Amino acid sequence: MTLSTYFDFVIFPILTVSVVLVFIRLFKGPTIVDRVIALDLIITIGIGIITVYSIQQNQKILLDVAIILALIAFLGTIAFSYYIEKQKDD
Amino acid sequence: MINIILGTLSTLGALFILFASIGILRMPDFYLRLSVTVKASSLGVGLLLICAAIMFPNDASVTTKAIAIVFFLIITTPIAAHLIGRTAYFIGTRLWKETIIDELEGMYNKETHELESDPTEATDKPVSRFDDQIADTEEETE
Amino acid sequence: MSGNLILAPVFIHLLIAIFQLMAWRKTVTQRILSIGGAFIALLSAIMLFAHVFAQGTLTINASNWKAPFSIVFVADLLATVMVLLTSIAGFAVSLFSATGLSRQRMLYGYFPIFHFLLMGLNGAFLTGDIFNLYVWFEVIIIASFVLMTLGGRRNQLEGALKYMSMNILASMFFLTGIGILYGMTGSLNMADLSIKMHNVQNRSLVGITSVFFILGFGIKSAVFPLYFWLPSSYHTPPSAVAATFGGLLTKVGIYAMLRVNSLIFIPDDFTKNLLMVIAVLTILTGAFGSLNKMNIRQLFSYLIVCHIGFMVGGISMFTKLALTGTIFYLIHDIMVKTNLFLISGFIMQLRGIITMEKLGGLYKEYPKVSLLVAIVLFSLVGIPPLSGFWPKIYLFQAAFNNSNYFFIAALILGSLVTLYVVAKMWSEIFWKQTPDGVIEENKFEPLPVLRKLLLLLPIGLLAAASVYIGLNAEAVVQISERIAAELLDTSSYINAVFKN
Amino acid sequence: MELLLILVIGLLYTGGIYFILRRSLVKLLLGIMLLGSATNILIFVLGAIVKAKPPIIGSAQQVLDKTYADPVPQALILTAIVISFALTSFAIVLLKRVYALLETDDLDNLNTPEEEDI
Amino acid sequence: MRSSILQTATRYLLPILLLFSIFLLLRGHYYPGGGFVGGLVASIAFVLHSFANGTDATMKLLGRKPLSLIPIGLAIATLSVLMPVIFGLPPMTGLWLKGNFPIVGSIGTALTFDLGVYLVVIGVVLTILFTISLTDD
Amino acid sequence: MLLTVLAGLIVAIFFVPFGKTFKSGLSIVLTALPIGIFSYYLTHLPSISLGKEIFQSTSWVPSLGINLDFRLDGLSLLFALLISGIGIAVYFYARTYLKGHAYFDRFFAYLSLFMAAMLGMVLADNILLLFIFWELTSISSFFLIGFNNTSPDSRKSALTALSVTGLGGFFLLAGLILLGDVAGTYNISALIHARGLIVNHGQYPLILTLLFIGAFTKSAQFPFHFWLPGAMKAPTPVSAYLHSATMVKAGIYLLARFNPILGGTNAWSYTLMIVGGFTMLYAAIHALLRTDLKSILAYSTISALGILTFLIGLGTADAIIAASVFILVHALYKASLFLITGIIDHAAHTRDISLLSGLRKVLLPVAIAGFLAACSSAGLPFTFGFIGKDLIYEATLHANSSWKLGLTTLAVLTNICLVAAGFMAGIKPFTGSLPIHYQTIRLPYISMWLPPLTLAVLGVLFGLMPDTVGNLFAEKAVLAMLGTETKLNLKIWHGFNTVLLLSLLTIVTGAVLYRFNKPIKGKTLWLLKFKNFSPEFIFKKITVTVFKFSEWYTQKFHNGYLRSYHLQIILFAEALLAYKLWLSGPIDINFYGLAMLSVYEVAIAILLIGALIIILTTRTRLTAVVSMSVIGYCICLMFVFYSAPDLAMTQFTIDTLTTVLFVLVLYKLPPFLNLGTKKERYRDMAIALGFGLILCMVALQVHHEPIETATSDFYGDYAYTEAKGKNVVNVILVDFRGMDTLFETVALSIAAIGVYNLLRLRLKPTEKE
Amino acid sequence: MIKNFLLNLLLSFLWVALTGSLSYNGFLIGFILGFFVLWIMNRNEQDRKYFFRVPKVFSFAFYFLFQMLKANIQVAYDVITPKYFFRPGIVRYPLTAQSDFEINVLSTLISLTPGTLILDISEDKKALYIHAMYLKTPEIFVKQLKEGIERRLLEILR
Ligand code: NA
Ligand code: NA
Repeated sequence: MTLSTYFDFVIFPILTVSVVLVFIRLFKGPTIVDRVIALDLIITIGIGIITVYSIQQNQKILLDVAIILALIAFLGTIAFSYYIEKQKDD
Repeated sequence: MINIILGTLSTLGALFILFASIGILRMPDFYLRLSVTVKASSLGVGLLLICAAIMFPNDASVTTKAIAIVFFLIITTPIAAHLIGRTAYFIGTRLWKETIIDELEGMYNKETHELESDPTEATDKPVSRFDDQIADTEEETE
Repeated sequence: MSGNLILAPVFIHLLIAIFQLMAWRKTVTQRILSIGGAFIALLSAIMLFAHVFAQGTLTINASNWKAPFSIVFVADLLATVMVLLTSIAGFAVSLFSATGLSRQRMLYGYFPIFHFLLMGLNGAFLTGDIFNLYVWFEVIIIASFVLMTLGGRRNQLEGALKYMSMNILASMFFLTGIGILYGMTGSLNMADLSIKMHNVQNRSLVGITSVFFILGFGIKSAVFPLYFWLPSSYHTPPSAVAATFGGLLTKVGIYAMLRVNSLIFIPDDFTKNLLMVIAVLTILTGAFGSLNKMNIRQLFSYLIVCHIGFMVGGISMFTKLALTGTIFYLIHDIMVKTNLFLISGFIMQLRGIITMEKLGGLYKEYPKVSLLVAIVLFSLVGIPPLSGFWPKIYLFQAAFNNSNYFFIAALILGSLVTLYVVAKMWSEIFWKQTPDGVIEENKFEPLPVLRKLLLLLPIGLLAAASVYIGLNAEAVVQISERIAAELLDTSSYINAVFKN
Repeated sequence: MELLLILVIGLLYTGGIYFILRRSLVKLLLGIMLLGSATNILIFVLGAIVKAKPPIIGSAQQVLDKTYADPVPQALILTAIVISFALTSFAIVLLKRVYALLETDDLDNLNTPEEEDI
Repeated sequence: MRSSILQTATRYLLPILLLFSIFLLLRGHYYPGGGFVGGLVASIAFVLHSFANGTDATMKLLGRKPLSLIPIGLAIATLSVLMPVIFGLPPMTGLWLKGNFPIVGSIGTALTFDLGVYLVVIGVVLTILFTISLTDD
Repeated sequence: MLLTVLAGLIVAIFFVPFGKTFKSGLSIVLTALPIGIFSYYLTHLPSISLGKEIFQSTSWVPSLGINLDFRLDGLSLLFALLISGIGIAVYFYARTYLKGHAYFDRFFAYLSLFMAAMLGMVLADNILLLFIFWELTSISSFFLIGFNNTSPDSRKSALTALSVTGLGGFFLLAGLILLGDVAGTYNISALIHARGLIVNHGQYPLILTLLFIGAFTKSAQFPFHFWLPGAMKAPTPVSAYLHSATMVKAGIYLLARFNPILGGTNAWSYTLMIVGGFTMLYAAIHALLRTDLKSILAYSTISALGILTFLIGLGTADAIIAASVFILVHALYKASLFLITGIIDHAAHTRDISLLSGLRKVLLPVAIAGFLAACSSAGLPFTFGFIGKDLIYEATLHANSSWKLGLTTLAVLTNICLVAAGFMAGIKPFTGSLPIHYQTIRLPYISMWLPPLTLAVLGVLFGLMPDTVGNLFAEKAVLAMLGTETKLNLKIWHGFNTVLLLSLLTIVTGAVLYRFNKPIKGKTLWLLKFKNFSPEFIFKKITVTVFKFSEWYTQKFHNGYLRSYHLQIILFAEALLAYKLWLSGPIDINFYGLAMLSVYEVAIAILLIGALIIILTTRTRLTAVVSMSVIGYCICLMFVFYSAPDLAMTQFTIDTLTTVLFVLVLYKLPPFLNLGTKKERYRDMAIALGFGLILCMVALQVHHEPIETATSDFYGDYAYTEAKGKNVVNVILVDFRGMDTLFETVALSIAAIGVYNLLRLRLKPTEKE
Repeated sequence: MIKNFLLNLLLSFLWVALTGSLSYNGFLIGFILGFFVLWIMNRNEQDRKYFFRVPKVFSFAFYFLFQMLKANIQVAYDVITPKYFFRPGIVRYPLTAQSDFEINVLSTLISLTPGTLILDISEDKKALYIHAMYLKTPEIFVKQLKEGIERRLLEILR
């Protein structure tokens, strides 16, 4: 079987499952920080998905998006922690 | 041949990501979830990127992009983890009941968020982290 | 190279605004720039109008690609007239705000945003591309949000919030409509669309699309079940701003309705009836709303709604007579409504209040001002031979021809209520003596003479305009009829766009 | 696939509308944002969607061959996204101010009579 | 929220992000990127800096009010739109220098226009965010 | 003619800058205006009376068929002379009456404006032109009624008068336009020729109704009469001029003018006879029950107008002759009576006839004038009034209608009352003994008592030479009204006949009635019992209800609740779209066109929907924000899958920034509230779902349409070859559709400045604007 | 000074990497841009020399990767097996490293190795607070780190 089909039937399902798992955490919480890291992880997995997708589709251009994700995603987390601490003050 | 390498590498990467997600779901407390997710995921993604680099062998840009992504992930993820972890601790997110030691307890200066290095200097009372999560309770207001 | 003349009214304002932004917090510079620039823009608008009136529709393909593929700007008679009116009103308002507006507001960039707004209006009138029209609408509404909140007083913010959320809804409908149009025809150029829409097999889908546009533009032009944002907000901002809004913003909606209905969706019976019902209800709503209002700006707001009804009614009939009436009314309305809010501003300057109970005695103290105001008020009512009278004749005629008796009744009612409230206003604000203790209440020193004159100049300018429109109605009638003809037979527009 | 997307769009619209019918300022804001995204995706779907063929002319070609994704909706959406960012940011701050002035999240309390102003 | 780790990291993240933003800006005409994304990334760089070292420090770093970037950006964009008018062409017509350049491809009004957009976006985003974080009421 | 019309306007405008200068004795110059006009028309009298007609036309708004067409025929001449002639008297009178008044200049400005308008109206040969002047008379009357602007009830009655006449005006306009529409011309002369067409047209009844409403409101016919007594708040000269002699006759003029166009049908004559007949009696009786001089005169005026309407309705040659003469008669005596009242008011500071008596001792010339006017109004022999009354009785007796007797009795009764009323107004104040406190009264300037005296004397003189008068003034007026040549021969003496008997009966009974009808306040009070049936009261009631309703209506819709606005908008949208979809029938989906569905897409969709659910259900803002970003990232991934890297990048960065933005202000934002009942929530959810569903269906329909790629193909072809860019999206953004981008950046900038202002600008409370 | 120069070189390499165009003028542009970027943000610390450390860098890299892989597998195993083997805790770790740069790299690496996570660093930068998953006693844990990563790292950096 070709690599593409392998990706379709093995890799992507695995990644999908993991996304869903993380999403459950996002849903459950319980604390807001849990949700934040869940979000962070979702983005990271997103990077993975994009990578695999660009390999499968032979579209290296899509990697550019992955770069931006990798470079910027953590700003969200920082922002949230900033907020949560500030909120603790007031 | 190359396909096999790609297959294995990608499978490994995907699995590591999967472990990370199982981890974030299963781990008993926030800090454990955090530390699991950070590396497993970045390792997994790293492996996948290596696949990419191999996939486009005669294209320098892809390789460099892959390297760049990994590099960025390696720089940024720990920082994010550190900040959110410290915040979590600060707002009093509970540790797992079987946690054996917490040397950070009481080291924070409540007003200035300043963190002492020497236990003897820690004048402050422990940050009450056992009153339920402030961050959320404030949110829960109806 | 006369093509580039089309974009002059847009870019002049853009450049003014940029310079003013560079001269941030230098209010004197900004005022000079504003007045001077507005004047230049007015000149360019006049030139453009003269050119188009003489030699017919002008077009220019921005970025120089052939017709349907680049954003084309089309200066047909309707567009140019709108631009001309905008420029006149804009010039008047810029004069008024240069003297009438608080320095604080100027310090925080009132002028650049005001000119961005004018730019947006001109752009909206001139563009021949539906998505570009959307962009212009966004420029307009964002600018208006900012102007409306400028100063951040309580009810300003409250008004702005309502204004904003409903206008965003309008944009949503509009954008969705555009998306559907593109999905159907793969085109965004209005002239191109008017050709391609004929080939669309699924007519019902065309009808559905038209609904989105009706909704979008309906909210913009504050028609019956969609008008709420207007009376919730128009009384809150400073008069100079309110003047721009009251005079021009809702008219953009009307303009867009005219444009889209004439080019893209030729109104079918459903649309016509729908619009007619909307028009009648709008008139009633506006009339009822204005009856009890004591705050003159709220009163004006409802009058705007009421008179929008007149125009929508005209559109709904979509005959030459009706459209002529609508266009004429549009022209008249822009001049008068702008002026009304300027007047309210002037009263504000004199007395510091604009609620009728607390006002009075102006007839005694300012006879000449009273006369000026009287002229404006009566042209609003349509007392012959002032400007408001003529379009009504056309609307009546059209309504009789289509035997829309409800619309006639609504017209009469609307006019009567307008007459009544205006007369009431007159007797309350001008005839009545100032109620005791009010002058003491507001601590506003009497205006220095020069300042008063500068404030009155724009009012006089606009009043003169509406008197001229009234006395030389023939000219305006000719223009309106030509526009109506062009709206009914779009071939000249399309040919101009495709240069054949 | 389009069907799935259309379903998503419908749900986004639903959520947005539901939120703008609430009485809470923040919900109003979220509702507006949801509606914005819904509209963007709608436009995206209405121009045909193509997988993994970004409208970028390959290093070899001179022209974009027809199998590639339609670039026009992308450009439109890009514009729309940026504009709605402008709107959102302004809206957020407006909300902040309103809340600071009125100390209420209840949209039903937004009716200060003219006289009480300032 | 002061974290020395974050501060140190920012020292090398800031230049990387800025460089990356310029990269996006310049290649926009050939590959994904362009004025908008470039500008957004650049402003994110400064936002990050402000998170680490406080907004005042970032303002110091910038040396000027972000608001003042807006007219400059607008001016550049507008000029590159109006440039063709001088040559009797309609506005927004693309004018190009002869020859090809690395990364950028060819240099022309489209590029300067994108540069204008880039600056405007930076100015806008930073004005919004910094004004918020500097005012507390 | 145009000049004579413009003269008034010019003078009026002339007052704006130079008003002050006329406050002095210079004001005598003003009288030149009416005198000039009067003499101008006098010169035309001979030629016109010989049947000549003068036309004058100046083009104004040809496209609308509105031109400054003027036509001087018998009718317009009669009115023109009345207007200018009585104008002279009033000008003279008012100069003294208002000496030293603060608004002296404004008064004369309004007066001149009115005169001009009135002249224009009677001379107009174009119905829309006529309407224009008609409205101007209403306006100037508004200003004149409210002339004592500081008194609340004079303001109030000015408002009432304007509302009523304004209402009529708009109906009239509608009617005239419809008429013009039907006949294809606005020119009166042309309309007369189109009579047949018009009268038989389906719209005729509508036209008639609209015109009648206009005429009745203006001429104070029942039930619109009540504004006229209120209008007596105006200075006396105004009452004399507008509200008895001229303006109120505008309606009559209209009817007279249109008699040859619309008249002669049953609808026409019955309506007019019924309305006029009722009005004349009703008002006459009312006149008797008043004690205030002015209201007596007001009601007798209404009654007189009723008579005129009645006569025009009657429509026989006699009737028309009677009408044309009576117009003149009434103008003369009523004007002078009003002016006299003014003098009395000035002198005795009251108008209550129960208090006034014996003034002849101090105001002899006035008394004479009053006596003569009263006689004329009573129709004593050798007065012009006598002729008038005779003609009326002639008309009723020889009416070719079955119930002529009834009509005659009606006329007689009315006249009896009017006789009494005339005596009360003209004689009562002067007879009897002079109370002490009136001893000191001195005779006013001649300029005040001469005008009434002159008018009264004319009233007698005309009576002595009725034939000449008739031929000069009335005959051609009759021609104009009737459309057919009719010979008048007015004689003082017809010999003994029923008419004479009736006249004598009228006079005697009237005298007796006057004798025993003691003017007591009590009667006015007694009248109040019936006020709940008076049209005035009903009108007030209606007004109040309308106001209440409008208040309720406005509150109902515009209730201040943003969500209810949204609700109404959305419901409206759903209604329209649902209806359209229902029309368009079932939707078919072409599954072939669909892209392959793969697992990651499903994953993203699930993720997105899940996040949406979280947002909708969560109680915490922060969770909502987190989920919002999840949605954002999902959309970003979709863009990646569906080959839109540029979009993906922008979406992602903007999403991150939005999150940051939220985070920066979120703790300054309110926490989530769950206000509103469960019921509301379910309802809204239903509505929202409906909307989502509708949009899905629309999307499906559109998706089913074939795709047009002309535009994108063009861009694809020229992006590199011409625009030197390979990223087509970007090329579109910076070249093909660069204008969008430019102005979108402007939008961004505006938003930024707005944010800056919102957070920084704090106005001082003292800031006005 | 020299450090700026190196950072600048790094940037220009990064540029080449990003653009993927290994060419002179590509490098040149990168260098100029990098210089520009650095010039935007004026920072001054004293610089160090660092030429003879390349081999150590490589050995360290391999050591680290090995550690990482090992720990990852350990964690993964623990995650998927129902029972938890770990004994977590937060440990205070006194720093030998001084400069911000050292501390930063160190903390990054510690965070990257599974089972350990930097929670915070004390105000005076004398101590890290580390959350560890597999803790026999704090002392042992600290010792391992000191012997392991920190020593090797400092060898490179100093
Ligand atoms: Na782009
Ligand atoms: Na781009």
